Parts: sequence; C-alpha cells; structure tokens
Amino acid sequence: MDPYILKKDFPILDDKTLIYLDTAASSLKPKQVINKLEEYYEKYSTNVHRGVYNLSYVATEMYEQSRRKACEFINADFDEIVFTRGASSALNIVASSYGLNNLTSDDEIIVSELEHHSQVLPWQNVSNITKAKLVYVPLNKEGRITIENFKKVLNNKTKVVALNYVSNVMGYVTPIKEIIKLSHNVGAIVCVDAAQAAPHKKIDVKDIDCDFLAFSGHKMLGPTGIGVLFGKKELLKEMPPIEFGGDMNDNVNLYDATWKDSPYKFEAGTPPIAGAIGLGAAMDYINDIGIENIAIHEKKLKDYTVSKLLEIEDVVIYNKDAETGIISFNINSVHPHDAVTFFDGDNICMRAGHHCAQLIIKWLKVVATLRVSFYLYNTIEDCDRFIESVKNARDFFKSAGF
Amino acid sequence: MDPYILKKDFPILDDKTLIYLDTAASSLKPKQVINKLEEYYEKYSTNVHRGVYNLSYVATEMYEQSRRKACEFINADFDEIVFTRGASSALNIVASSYGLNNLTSDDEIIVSELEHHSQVLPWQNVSNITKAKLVYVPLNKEGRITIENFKKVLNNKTKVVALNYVSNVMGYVTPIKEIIKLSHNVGAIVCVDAAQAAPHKKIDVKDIDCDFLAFSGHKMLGPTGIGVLFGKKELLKEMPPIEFGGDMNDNVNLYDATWKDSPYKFEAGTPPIAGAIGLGAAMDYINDIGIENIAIHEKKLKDYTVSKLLEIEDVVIYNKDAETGIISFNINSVHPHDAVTFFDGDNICMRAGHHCAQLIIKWLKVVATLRVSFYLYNTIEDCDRFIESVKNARDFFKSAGF
Amino acid sequence: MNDLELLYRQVIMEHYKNPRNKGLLDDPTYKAVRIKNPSCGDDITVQTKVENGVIKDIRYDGTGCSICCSSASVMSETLIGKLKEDAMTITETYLNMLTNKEFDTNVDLEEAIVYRGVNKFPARIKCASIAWKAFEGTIEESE
Amino acid sequence: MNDLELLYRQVIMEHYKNPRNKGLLDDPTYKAVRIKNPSCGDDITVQTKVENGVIKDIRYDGTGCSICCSSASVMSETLIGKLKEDAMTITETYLNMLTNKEFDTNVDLEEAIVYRGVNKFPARIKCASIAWKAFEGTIEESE
Ligand SMILES: Cc1ncc(COP(=O)(O)O)c(C=O)c1O
Ligand SMILES: Cc1ncc(COP(=O)(O)O)c(C=O)c1O
Repeated sequence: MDPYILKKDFPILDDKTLIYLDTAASSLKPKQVINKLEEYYEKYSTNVHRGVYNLSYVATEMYEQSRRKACEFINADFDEIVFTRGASSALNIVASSYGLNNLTSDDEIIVSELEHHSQVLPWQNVSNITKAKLVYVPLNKEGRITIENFKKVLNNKTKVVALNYVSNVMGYVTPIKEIIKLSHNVGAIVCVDAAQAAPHKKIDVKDIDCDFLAFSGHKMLGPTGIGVLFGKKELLKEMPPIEFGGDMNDNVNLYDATWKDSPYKFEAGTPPIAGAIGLGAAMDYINDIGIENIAIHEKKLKDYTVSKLLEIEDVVIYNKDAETGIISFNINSVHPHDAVTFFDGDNICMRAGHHCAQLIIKWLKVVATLRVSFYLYNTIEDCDRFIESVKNARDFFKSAGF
Repeated sequence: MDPYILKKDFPILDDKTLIYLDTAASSLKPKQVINKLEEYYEKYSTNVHRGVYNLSYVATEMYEQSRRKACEFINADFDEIVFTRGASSALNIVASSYGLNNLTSDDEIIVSELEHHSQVLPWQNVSNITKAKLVYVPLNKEGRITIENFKKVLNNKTKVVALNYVSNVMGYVTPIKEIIKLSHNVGAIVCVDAAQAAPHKKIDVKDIDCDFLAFSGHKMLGPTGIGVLFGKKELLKEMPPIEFGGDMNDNVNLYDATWKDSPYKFEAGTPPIAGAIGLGAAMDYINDIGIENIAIHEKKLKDYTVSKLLEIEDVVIYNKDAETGIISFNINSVHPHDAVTFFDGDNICMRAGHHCAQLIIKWLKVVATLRVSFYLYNTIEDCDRFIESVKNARDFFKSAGF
Repeated sequence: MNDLELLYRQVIMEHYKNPRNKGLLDDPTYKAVRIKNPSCGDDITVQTKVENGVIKDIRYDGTGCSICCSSASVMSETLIGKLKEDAMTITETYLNMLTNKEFDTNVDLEEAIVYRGVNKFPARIKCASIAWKAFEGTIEESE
Repeated sequence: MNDLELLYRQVIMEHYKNPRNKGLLDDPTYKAVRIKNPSCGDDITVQTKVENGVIKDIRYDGTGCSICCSSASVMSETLIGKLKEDAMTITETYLNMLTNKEFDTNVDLEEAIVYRGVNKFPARIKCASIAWKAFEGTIEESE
C-alpha cells in the first residue's frame, strides 16, 4: 500500500499542510465512502424492509449487503450482526440485555482499568443493579492485561469478561483469544470491545470464539452514527430486546407482542440506513488495501516516531512498546492542553485529555496525556513534521517559563 | 412556495417519471442537506467535544449549532434537546428512563390504537415490568382520538399519557394541547410522538406544554440515523441515563461515576455527528419555505386527490377527512401488495402494509392498507398521474379476475 | 403481454381464487414450518407428510397477496406425490429461477413455471418464495 | 510576537506559576460555584464573599491548563475590592472580548486584557472563560 496515493482519496487532505493524527478518535473519510452516502441520498433514499416498491427494495438490498460485508469482515454469520448507533450502543446492548438478565449477586464481572468508558460504565451499571461483583484485572507495570494477571481474577464465579481488544490510550493488543478460552473453561462469556481493533487488525470471531464484539464505523473510514454488534446466535436468540417499536416486532396486540428474530429484534425503528451502506463502502476500501498492510504501515510509523521522540529531552512516552499505531505521551511540566494548541498552530490534529478512559489516566498518575494515532493516510513526512513540532513546542514552552 | 422549483433541489427527482408518495415512511433529501453532509465529511470530519484543536472545535460548533436550530424549530431550550438515533430511540428513552423509574402497579398509562409501534411497544414493556395498567383511549368511529373519549380514560391514576401528534396511517391531528392540559390537571406527564408532525406542522413545545416530544430527521428532509428527544429540563434532570460510556460521564472511578448534565447525559459515545449537522440543514430548508406553507400545500393535494378517488368505484378511503397529507385506502378485493406492484410499474412509490401500526389496521378490520403521503415536492400533476394509475390498476386487477 | 400481465397470469389467479390443499391438519405425522415476510406481512405455514421417501401430502394456510397465496397452492399441487429428492430438486430449480440465477431447464417445474415473470419484480420475489422455502424447511426438519 | 507568544504572555505565565488567592475556605459567608470544561477536563471552583455591595474576597481552586488556571488567578486579583456592579461589568466585557463580540473599550480590564489573544484560538476560549463564568455564578447565587 502506498499512503501517498491513498492520501488523494481523502478530500480533507487536499489541505496539504494538514497532519491528522487523531484517527483513534475518528478517522478521516475517503471519497469512496462519501460518494456512497451521496448515492443513497440521491438515488434511492427510501426506507428499508417496508416498501414493496422497487426503490425501497434497492435500499433494503444495499442495507443488507452491508450486513453481509460486516459478516465477511469479521467472519460472522448473517443473523449475528446487529447494526447499532456505534460501539458504545453495541456494548450497552450486551450489558443491558445479556448482563441485566443473566447476572446475580453471586456472579463476577471482569473488566480492566484499560477500558474505554463505554466498556466499563455499562458493567458498573449492571453491577449496581444485579449486585454482581465488578473485578479489575491488575495491569502489569507497562499497563497491560496479561494472561498471568487475568488468571488471578478468573474463577468459577466469573460470568462475564468485558475487555478491549486494542486499548485506545496505550495501543496494546490484549491476548484476547487465550482469555476467551480460559473464560469459556469456567463458563463465562466474553464481550470484546473492538472499537480500536476493527480499523487496524484482522478480526475473526470464529477463530477467537468471542461471544460478543463491538465496533464503530466512524473510526474505520465509515460514517458517524453506525456501529456493529456481533453476538453469537444462541446468545442473541435468548436475549430480550432493549428498544421497542418500528420494525423489530412480529405480531402486535393490545397488551402483548412478539419479536422478529435476530438481528432485527435489536433494530427498532428506522435504522441508520445511509450509515450502514457507507460502512459497507468503508469495509470494501479497507479490504482492497488489505488490513494487514495497514497494520504494518501504522506500526512502522509508530516505531519510527517513538524512536525519534525518545531522543527529545522532556518527552515522556507511556506506551513505547505498543503493537499498534498509538503513542501516548507528555512534555514534562507542560499541560497537554497547552501543548496541543501549539501543535494545532502547526496544523497537526491530535488529542489531549483522558480519551474517555479516565481509569488508565489515573493509573498512569497523570492529569491527561497527549495522543497520536496513525492510519493508512499518514506518511513518514507526517511523522517528521510532528517530531519537529514536538521539539519546537518543548522549546517554546520552556522559554515561556513552563 | 412553488413545488415545481423545489423539485429541482431533489437529485432523485431528476428522474422526471418518478412520483414519490411515501414521505411518511421517509422523505427525499434536497441537495442542501446532502451537501451539508459532504461538507462535514470533506472539511472537518473529526469527533466532537473531545479535541481541543481547531477542526474538532469547528465540528463541535456545527453539531451544537444544530441543537440550537432544533431548539428554535420547536421552541425549546438548549439543554432540553437530546440527539438520538431516531424517533423510536427517543420514545424508548422516555419509557425506559422515565417510565421504568416512576411507575408502579397503582398507575395507569394511556395510549391509543392509533399509535405507531414505537409509541405503544415501549409502554407495553413498561406496563409488563412495573405492572402499571395500559389503557387505550377508545377511538371514535372515524378512528380519531377525541377529547370526549380521552376524558373517559383519564383519571387520578393516570401517570403517563403517550400519544401521537399526527397519525402515520390516518393523518389525523390529535387535539394534543387540550389533552396535555387535562393530563396535567390530574398530575400526569405527556409524551408526544411527533414523528409525523415535525415535518408538516409548526410545533411549539412551550405552547402545548408537553413534557416529552420525539421526532426523526429522515422524515423531514434530513439524514437517516438522527432524531430528537425534547424533554422538560426538570424531568431530564431527574432521569437516569439509559446508555453509559463515551462522553456522557463526568468523573469515573473504579466502582462509581457521575454524569454530565442534560442533554449530554443521554448522548453516550460518539453521536451521529453528520446526521445532526444534516438535520440542521434540513430545518433551515423547511424554515426558508415556511412550514405552514408546506402544510397548506399538502392539504390541498390531499383534498384534491381524495375528491378524485371518491369518484372511482371499488376504492375505499379510510381517512377522507384527515387534516394532513396522508391518504389510507384500498381497492376492493385487491390485496394492497398486489396493487402496489402495479403503481410501482408506473414509477409511483407508495406504501402497502401495516405501516408499523398494526393496532389501527386491526381496528380498521383490514389486512393492510395502501398509503399515499404528500410533501413539498409533490405537485397536482403527481396527483393526476396517481389517480390515473389507480383507475388503471382497478381495471387491470378486475380484468385479471380479482 | 406486458410484465405485469405475465406476472398475474390466468393460472396464478386460478389458484388464488380456488386454492388447493389449503387448511392445516392436526396430525403429528406432518412436519410444519411457518415463514413470514416481515416487509409486507405475508405469513404462510406449510405442513408436509413424507412416507417411504415420497411426499404423501402437503397442506398450508396463511395470509398474503395473490402471488404468495397462489404460489403455496401451486407448490402443493406440484410436489405432492413426488419422490422427496425430486421435490427438493424442483424447489431448488424454482427458487433459482425466481432469483435470476442459473437453473436447470431440464427440470420440469410444471405449473410453477408461470412464476418465471416474478424475476422482473424483485420486490415480489419473496412473496413467491416463502411457501416453497417453508416446504424446504419441513423436509429439513424431518431429516 | 506571533499569536502563540501573544497567548502565553509573561503575565499569564507569572500567574500560572504563582497563583494568587488559590485554595478554598470552609466559610459559609462565601458563595461557591464549580464549572468544568467537559472537552478537556478543566475543573474550577470559585468562592466569592460580597459585603455591602463590594467584592470582599474571591478564592478558587481546581485543575486545568495554564490558560485556565492563570485566568482564575487574574480574575481574583482584578475583581477583589470592586463594587459588585463594576465587577460584573468587567466580567461581561472580558467575556465579550474573548468571544470576539463587540466590547466596551472604556471598561478597564486591567491585567485581564492580556487574554485578548485567546480569541485567535477558539478551542481555548472556554479555558479562559470558566473561572469568570464561575464568578458570575457566585454573584447570581447570592442574589
Ligand atoms: C476502545 C474504545 N471503545 C469504545 C469506543 C466508543 O466508540 P463510539 O464513541 O464510536 O461509540 C471508543 C471510541 O472512542 C474506543 O476507543
Ligand atoms: C408516527 C410515527 N412514530 C414513530 C415513528 C418511528 O420513527 P423512526 O422509524 O424514524 O424511529 C414513525 C415512523 O415510521 C412514525 O410514523
């Protein structure tokens, strides 16, 4: 893959001075995805599943074709893919439908301080309501979830394991396949937050054998407002819907109703049709490049940048050995929000804050971090300009008296 | 307003033979809205509320500006507008957060057989769980909710009234302001399903004094995957969030967390950013024309069409006196799905089915209806071609032996 | 004949108005499968009785448009008395024909051939399929 | 001086490193208001004591970037000792200046004028506002 050629697909990068290093928050969009959205709105912008006229049939076909693409993308079956508003919504469905209906005060839920709020807060809620105990995997000194530490908290009471596949702050890859195997041995189900994995890493739900898995479109070249929940058929089948109405029901009587089968049971109301269709186009784009190639490219950029940052005095890196394209760091005694304004002045977009993951920020004992995240449209020149900017920022703030 | 000029704004209507009469399911989109989506994806496709760099600031401003537009559109205050995935999601928040937490087996919930599934099923669920009694307003012989009948079911036990503002099958306007006043007199709150009202009718939440109100973007020229929940400040303030994670929290600890204030408390995760921004553009478009002008235009087309349909033998109209642009009808002894294929052959898009409102279909004692719904891009010529097509359909099916 | 006339051919109308084998039996030797078409409310239940590898009987009931109801009637008439394998081959061929896939023209679809016209109306393919798919389901159940 | 240097002027740094009036008091005669900036985690609490229409004292505490913390210190120094009405006028003028609105240049903002440069950095306007908004809040509370 050639990032110099790929860059041309991203209209926002027509601004040649722009260096976008905030993909972990949301990725840029290629024209192939934008055009697909336009196609829906300009050619067949009708509702799905409802009309028996041709345009509506076309919209329905396109919508369901995206579901098939999502199936292939993570090796799932058709009725295992629920379209949601995003990863957060997807994880909430698991907690509210599976969690609230299957856990009791005898049970334990394993999470970690490395989780995004969307994977920890839904389970806090389940724990509050069901009195199931919330248990944290101790992180190793690098801040990783290790098998060794996971074994310390896994036991026969564990009913749910809710962990990330790739951390959005540390960029570490969780040894999820082995964790799933161990969890199944004690009869626990595993819900995987793949929001940072899906854009960057080949996922095979059959191979890792996860029970649930969630990700978002907007972080992988797709539109906002669309996400995917994978759930094993047998599990989805037994789970009650969380939202009611629209298209998710079968027969409706005055005082009772029956539901459609999965996935429709979980898709109440008019779905994000354009979003789903756009996500299909995003998956096509990624498949054309090959997700493994993307991963290699990101890792290369990240390793290069880390090696250069390490040479700069006053820079602290929190995750230098991460396997993916994320770097969390700070400049000594400069508040990250001050630093990020400097980078913004150089037209470099990057995050400063707690990245919706306050627990790991607290674990790191910092107020916030700067975060850089690479994707397929970044180049070595982007890294060089960023590194130069870090040096200048450091000099500027030091001379200003920080 | 001149529908012949407006038509030109809708790229899908470049196909001059297309007659779109299914707006009640989903409206077509003008280029102004499509362009706005493109603008977001091509110029500042970043996440909101999170970045402190300029592009993200722009995205956040645009997103929040849409919220202000929604405020003006229905005369609400800023913190009373929650962006949701759609009307269905919005109504579910009310039922799950307000309903499940405030009702008991001593209470009653008033709904009607004229409701869309998205307004009746969430309250069936609340009734199942809380044992609050679900009570149906008897419809008058036209199929309307009348004040007289409403008074028969309203009493001191009524805690929630959940009704539509405009019916998606019958097109009737509910006397909602008076219903709200009566309901407040007995201490009940009122949740209004305005999915079919917002695109066609000036809404003033302060004037009607509703407690909650919901509508969808895609039915009013906006994108799919975006909707609005209005809730009175004091109510939203006391309500627990339904989804957890992402951006809705304040401080997060290992075993507890606090929430942001409304509306953010109800917007977990990355919101449908492009959808919200597109909805803002849709509201601008409607405001430019003037929603009252749209209503007059639709009513004119509907009255004209009804008068012509009434002259055709074998046509049964179920709602001839509706105040809005919706006609529900059938051709005697022709199944609506057969009929709709005929219309499709004439490139006329319309709905056949139960319109996600099985209760009113059962009330009408039919298997399904045909439905025509008009909007600003329809013209008298559309009506004439439709009427011609009805005649031909009738002749065709009769000669085929129906 | 235009496409629409082709779709609503005499034979379809005939079966729509005079359905054969309609009405379910309360007999445990039949396998039953119900299929609905969520997009339009068609709802068909098919019962099949297989004996010694032969389709002894097919019954069905339900509601739907003319395409849906008539195709259930035609399906029952076409398949009753056939060897199970032959019935399955006919069903597969029929479904391929509907969806514009390649299909073996040597297989005799008998009256069911009149549904050929449905492939011009993609939104109606499901209507013409569900009775046959339900039949397939009953055979799979019995295996 | 470029925009960034303008933003991080000497006086801002001085207040950032040597904050005045920092630390809250446990005294019920003070009105307190806390404001957070959800987008970046700035979190400031301001306490104000008003006596006979005069701002007798302002205290604050919290965390945040240099713009946020220093502006709280500058705000306290600028407003302590002013008549309540004058303090409110200064606050309003300051906030208008930040957001590029028209503002009365006759109002003496004293040291707070150095935050003029913030309007070049829209993403940071909130940082420079929240201490002042919290002050406004304490006055509204006391009314
Ligand atoms: C690891 C992780 N999980 C979950 C989410 C939530 O995704 P969304 O905001 O799209 O719902 C994110 C995105 O911020 C994330 O990085
Ligand atoms: C009256 C009414 N309420 C609610 C809805 C649900 O809206 P959505 O499908 O956009 O969630 C609809 C749309 O079909 C409707 O017509």
